[in-house]
Amino acid sequence: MIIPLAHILIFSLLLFATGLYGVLVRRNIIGILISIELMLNAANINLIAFSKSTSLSPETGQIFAIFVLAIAATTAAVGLAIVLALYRVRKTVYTDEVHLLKW
Amino acid sequence: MDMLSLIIKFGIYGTMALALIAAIAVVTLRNLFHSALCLAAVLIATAMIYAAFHADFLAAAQILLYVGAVMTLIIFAIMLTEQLGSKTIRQTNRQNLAALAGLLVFVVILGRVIFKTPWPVTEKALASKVTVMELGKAFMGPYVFPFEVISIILIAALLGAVVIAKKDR
Amino acid sequence: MTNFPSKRKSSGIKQWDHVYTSSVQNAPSHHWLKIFGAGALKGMVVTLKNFVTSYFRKPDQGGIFTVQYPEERYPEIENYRNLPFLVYDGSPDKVRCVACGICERECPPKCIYITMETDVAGKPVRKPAVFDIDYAVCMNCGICEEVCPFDSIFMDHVFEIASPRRIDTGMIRHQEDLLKSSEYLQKIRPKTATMIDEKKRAAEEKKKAVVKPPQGPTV
Amino acid sequence: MNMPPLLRDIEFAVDLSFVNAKGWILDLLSHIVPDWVVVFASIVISGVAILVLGPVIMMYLTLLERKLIGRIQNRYGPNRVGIWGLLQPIADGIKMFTKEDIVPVYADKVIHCLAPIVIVIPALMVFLVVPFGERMTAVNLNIGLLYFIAVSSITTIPIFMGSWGSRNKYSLLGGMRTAAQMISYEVPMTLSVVPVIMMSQSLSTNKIVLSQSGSYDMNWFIFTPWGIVGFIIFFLCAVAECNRPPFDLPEAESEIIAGFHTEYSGMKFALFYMAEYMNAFTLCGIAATLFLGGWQGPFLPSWIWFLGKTFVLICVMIWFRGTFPRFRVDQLMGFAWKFLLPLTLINILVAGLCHFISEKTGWIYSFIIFSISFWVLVRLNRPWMPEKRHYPLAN
Repeated sequence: MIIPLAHILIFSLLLFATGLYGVLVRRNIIGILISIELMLNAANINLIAFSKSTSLSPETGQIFAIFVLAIAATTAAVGLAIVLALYRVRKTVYTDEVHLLKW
Repeated sequence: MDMLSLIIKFGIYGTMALALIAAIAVVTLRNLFHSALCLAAVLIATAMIYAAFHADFLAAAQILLYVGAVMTLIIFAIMLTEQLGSKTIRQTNRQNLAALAGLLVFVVILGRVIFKTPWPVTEKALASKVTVMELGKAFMGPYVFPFEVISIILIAALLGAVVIAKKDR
Repeated sequence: MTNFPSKRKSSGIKQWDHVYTSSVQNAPSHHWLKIFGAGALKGMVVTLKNFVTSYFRKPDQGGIFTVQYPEERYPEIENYRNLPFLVYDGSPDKVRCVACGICERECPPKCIYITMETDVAGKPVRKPAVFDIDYAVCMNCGICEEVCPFDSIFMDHVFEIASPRRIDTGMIRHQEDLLKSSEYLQKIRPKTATMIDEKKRAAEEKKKAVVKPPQGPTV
Repeated sequence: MNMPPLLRDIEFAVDLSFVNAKGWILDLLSHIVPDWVVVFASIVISGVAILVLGPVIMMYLTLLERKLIGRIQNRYGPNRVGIWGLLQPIADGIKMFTKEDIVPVYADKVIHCLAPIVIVIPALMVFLVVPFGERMTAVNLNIGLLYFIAVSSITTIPIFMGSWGSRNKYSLLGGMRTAAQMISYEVPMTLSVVPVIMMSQSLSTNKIVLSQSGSYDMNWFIFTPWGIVGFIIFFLCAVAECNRPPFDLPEAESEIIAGFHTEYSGMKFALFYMAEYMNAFTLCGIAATLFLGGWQGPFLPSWIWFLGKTFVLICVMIWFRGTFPRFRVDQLMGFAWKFLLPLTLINILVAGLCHFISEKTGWIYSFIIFSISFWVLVRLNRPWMPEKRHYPLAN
């Protein structure tokens, strides 16, 4: 590894925190989904960094990262489909305007 | 070749800085389309970091899946839902200061943990280089069950997305 | 591989039903060509044939029929009419036009401007002093030619009149630019010119036959 | 191949002339400057070669296209500027440079101006893995093919930027169409590549080319049952990927003016145009690499073989443009998802089958499988497929 492990972990921590801030603060559902993608990316970077520097079998981290990638794709697909359905019914994409359990 | 590794090192740090700036832009920009584009920048920067860690396949898959497909989906959704002239709508809720404070504490604590922990870095792992073929064999060998489960999840998500997004007759 | 009977056979207007059925019955026998995509291949063969023949064939046999304009031109067609000009007989001072102003009145976009010549005494002479046509305004209708009782204004074959200016020597043509000889008319529109000449000769003969000639040339 | 040694030496020298030239320069440099500069010089030389090659290819592809289309439509193409119109691209370039650069008032200006720059980057980046000849790949990545597919998939984002940034309804419609089309056609394109990866057991473009050598260097993948079907599918998807007719819905002039580049003029439009033509070139080059043996071929130098094959494929693309009318949207989507995608999956199956049985039986089996699947797919796809029309009064 060219740069120390801790630096990468700090980087991914900051990335994760940024994503979390977005999830907590954004009103737009699509914005929240985007922030979730950021968090998933941070997790992926961690996986890669660990698999590259610790003694587990080297491909494990990458395989898990690929699983995360696939899950992220499904999240995006289903989440955005829900957003579109919501928009069609309620004409809004803002979380605090969707306060009914049923419509 | 010492100079070369130095340049690569600075390249990685620069990429990280770029990714962080873009990530901050993603969560703070008012225009959602701009923040989606910044997300694309973050994703590409992340792919470059993967490539620097010799995870070539993952880097390419990241670009193909995220930048090629997921980003397109997100932008599509933004185009379908965003009103073009929505400048006055408040984009953040009222908990942003509280969230910022909480996250600061979170980052400080985790940062201390990261620096305090003695990570078991081994030379063997550092020297390892995973080829695509090894990855494929791992998928078809020990990880075949999760692989199949993932494929089922993908199909379920595909069908689910179609069913949810379809117009009611 | 497969043959797709058209679904349109039963649909469509009733009176064409027999035609549809007969066209299906008379379909060519090479059914193996009717696989999906054969039509696309056929189309590609057509364009390929076009491409190849464009190098070898003459224009009338499917070759390139582009006329490379400044170097090559189509032969001029006699009935082509574009912009008006004035005709004189013999020398430029013998203008046929008598400045009657009919064309000026009839011109739809009003692009003609005529004033009559006066002699020293101030008496009007049957001759235009000013005869201007604004080619930029002219809409090439040819009404001036039709209404002219003196056969003096005709539509020209010239079309290369592009100019960077509108006034002066640009698009406004004065009498001296507009005047062209009757030989020129004979050259570009022989049928019309001949017809007019014959008419004139007939009028001359009539004039000779009558003892007292009328004042102006008759139509 | 058995050739006289002298002839082989000459062929070898011509073959590697560009590689040797670069080697000499680097050799010369290595005496003067430290090692890392040499590495950078190597990158710079390859990069400059690509940066020069890309625009030149684009310029002369436009000329070629106009010429061929002209001949197909019984016209001469451009023939005024220079002999055979060879200077026409330069005249076009001067025109593009001197044109007024228009930015719409309500446009998202940063994105509007950034889009044409961003779109050129992936178009140039994919040149890195195209094997122009023996040892003439700029970067010999071991995931070259995946890199190619990944980088060329970025192209949707600048198109979105252009379409959104212009604030124009036609641009937006064009952008949406582009996204739908490119995502849809990426799937069968990627899957049609899978048999090639299976057979050559590598993702590296160089290794894929090398695995097609043998028997006069003509052991190309297109001469196998799965190869020919895969090639046709890949090529159709490539045509759709670079938005060329008959799949040019994103920029359908008669429907949505010019699609995502409606609001662009001058140099920005030229950049869009450049990216499109460079994409067409690289896609044809990759198609030649994967299925037509890349730079493999008897007698001639390797780069001539590569460029020749690519040229032929580009001519076929232009030929398509001269022949076919535009698809409808539903036909386009149906063609990708309901016809090409199942066919690619069947193609992967056939490739596996052919790997384990002899060549002759492989041909027979695959012919049977493809006939049945083709028949079934055509039957299932009846609703959107163009039907043969009968014109009763034609005869």
